[in-house]
Amino acid sequence: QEGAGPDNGFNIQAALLLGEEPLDPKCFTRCLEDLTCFWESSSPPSATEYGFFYVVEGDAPQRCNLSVARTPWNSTRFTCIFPPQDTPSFTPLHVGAYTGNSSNIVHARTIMVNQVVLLDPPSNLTARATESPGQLTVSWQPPSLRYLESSLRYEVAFAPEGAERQMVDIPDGRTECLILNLRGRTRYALAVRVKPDGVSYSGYWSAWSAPVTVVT
Amino acid sequence: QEGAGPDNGFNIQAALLLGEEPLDPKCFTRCLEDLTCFWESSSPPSATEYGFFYVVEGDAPQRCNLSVARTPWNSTRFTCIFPPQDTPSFTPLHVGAYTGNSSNIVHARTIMVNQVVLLDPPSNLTARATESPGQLTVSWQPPSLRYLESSLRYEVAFAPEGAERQMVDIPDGRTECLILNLRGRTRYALAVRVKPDGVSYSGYWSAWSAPVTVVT
Amino acid sequence: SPLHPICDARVMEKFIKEARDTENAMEGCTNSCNLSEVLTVPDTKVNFNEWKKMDRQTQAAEVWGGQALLSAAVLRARDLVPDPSLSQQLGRTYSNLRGVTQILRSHNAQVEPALPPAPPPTLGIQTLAKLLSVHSNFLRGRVKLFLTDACRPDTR
Repeated sequence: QEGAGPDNGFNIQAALLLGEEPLDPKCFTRCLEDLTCFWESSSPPSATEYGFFYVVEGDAPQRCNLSVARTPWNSTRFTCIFPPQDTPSFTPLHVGAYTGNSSNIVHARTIMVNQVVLLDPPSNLTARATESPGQLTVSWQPPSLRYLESSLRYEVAFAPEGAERQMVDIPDGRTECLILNLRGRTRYALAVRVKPDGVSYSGYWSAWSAPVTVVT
Repeated sequence: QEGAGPDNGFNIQAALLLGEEPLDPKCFTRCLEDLTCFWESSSPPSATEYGFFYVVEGDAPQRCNLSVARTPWNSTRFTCIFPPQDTPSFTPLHVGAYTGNSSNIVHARTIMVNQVVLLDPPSNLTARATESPGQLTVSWQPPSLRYLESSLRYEVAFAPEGAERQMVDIPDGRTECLILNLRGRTRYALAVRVKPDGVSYSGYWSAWSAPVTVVT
Repeated sequence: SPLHPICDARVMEKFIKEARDTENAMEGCTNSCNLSEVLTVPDTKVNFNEWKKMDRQTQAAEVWGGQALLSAAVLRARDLVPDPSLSQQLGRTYSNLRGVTQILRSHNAQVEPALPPAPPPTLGIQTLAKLLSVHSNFLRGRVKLFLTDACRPDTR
């Protein structure tokens, strides 16, 4: 089995998680109907010796076929893609990796699918100067997470060319904002990213959107 | 048995439904604990010849005593007021009118009580000019229905004296809004109405609230 | 580990909207949507006059029992249905129902009442269209009502 999406997309997501999530295996869902767990090892034992199990609380333990791949940063990645019917939200899910015949547990965690959400970045980012000087109206499209748009929060990063970037927090699922007090007649670069708001759904910041530049 | 509430109140509700609901009999609930069905006829057969039946899915058919009244627009209205123990929500309810001994079915429908909600209009509508010119903050009380609280949407209508009215949609159960870009120093008339949002409960727009006027 | 009580209305709204979408998708489906056996599902009828008078324990027992019955029926339907895309759809529905069960559990709906209540009414169904309609109405009705009451700050 291949990794979720084209290999490069998965590498980006893996890189994000490797940065943000200290525990192994790292797990994430992109739209709450899928689940992927993986871990990376610089000097792994023979690939065939790793196994992966999971227990949806209330069910019998299950095994998962691992796929093995080499990463761009020269480590080995072991990935389990869960069958869609075993990704219930709000339900404790125990996952673990072992070597030998499940005798030596190498990694173990308990997660909840609704708490490991890693979304696609927002799209169609647009920024326009307004009539007032030093202001920009910024707007974007949310990632397609049906019926949960109001449970998202965004972060917009903006910086004049070559200068230190600033961030602004956009809560409540709003997909537009007005930035004030910017330098006039300056070229700014902007990008936006998204994350669940942490109330019932939580997870990791998405990758940054494709940046846009605009002159105030 | 008389029509629900004072006769004039029922006439208003009937008029609303006659406008919005093409099918007969027309049915509505005001607070989910009641159910009224009626239809109007300009040239009815002898009133005693109409009968009304209903079937809650899974139960035996029941008859309903019809009350007959003359409407202000010179037609005859036949009304069935359901007994409180027979107002089930979230299940198909088959209703029908017949002449003779149930041999000739004149009207028939299948409804769900939670989908024919006709609320009282919102109350305590207030509108104030703000510091910025051409703006009004508008707020109102929601109808007090425990289980419908988060399932309502509103529509505010506003018009300068004697001019064409405009509408603004207020989704998500919010009970206030800010209207911008109005003419300055003009007298506006406003009114608001309410309807379930269509997800778990649906139905018809309520009557308009009592209007208020304010100068921007 | 017990979940803290879940009262975020947006969670149930998402499950209810997805249930409605699945119900609408099944509406026109005939042959491939007939089940080879009769499944027992909860009766979704709610009389608001009666519900208001019910004590919390009886409401919990009705909701919990109905939820268990419905989950079992959806799981069985998933295994009975030959069409893989329908089967997958039912798998997602089952997954959502597991989430709802956890939400009910977070409000202790699973606690046994002191006196066992009368078993809640059920009906037998044999089409997917009816199954998904029952699913939709059960979530909008009994489940959402129970949670609305459980999440109010004032005690009943």
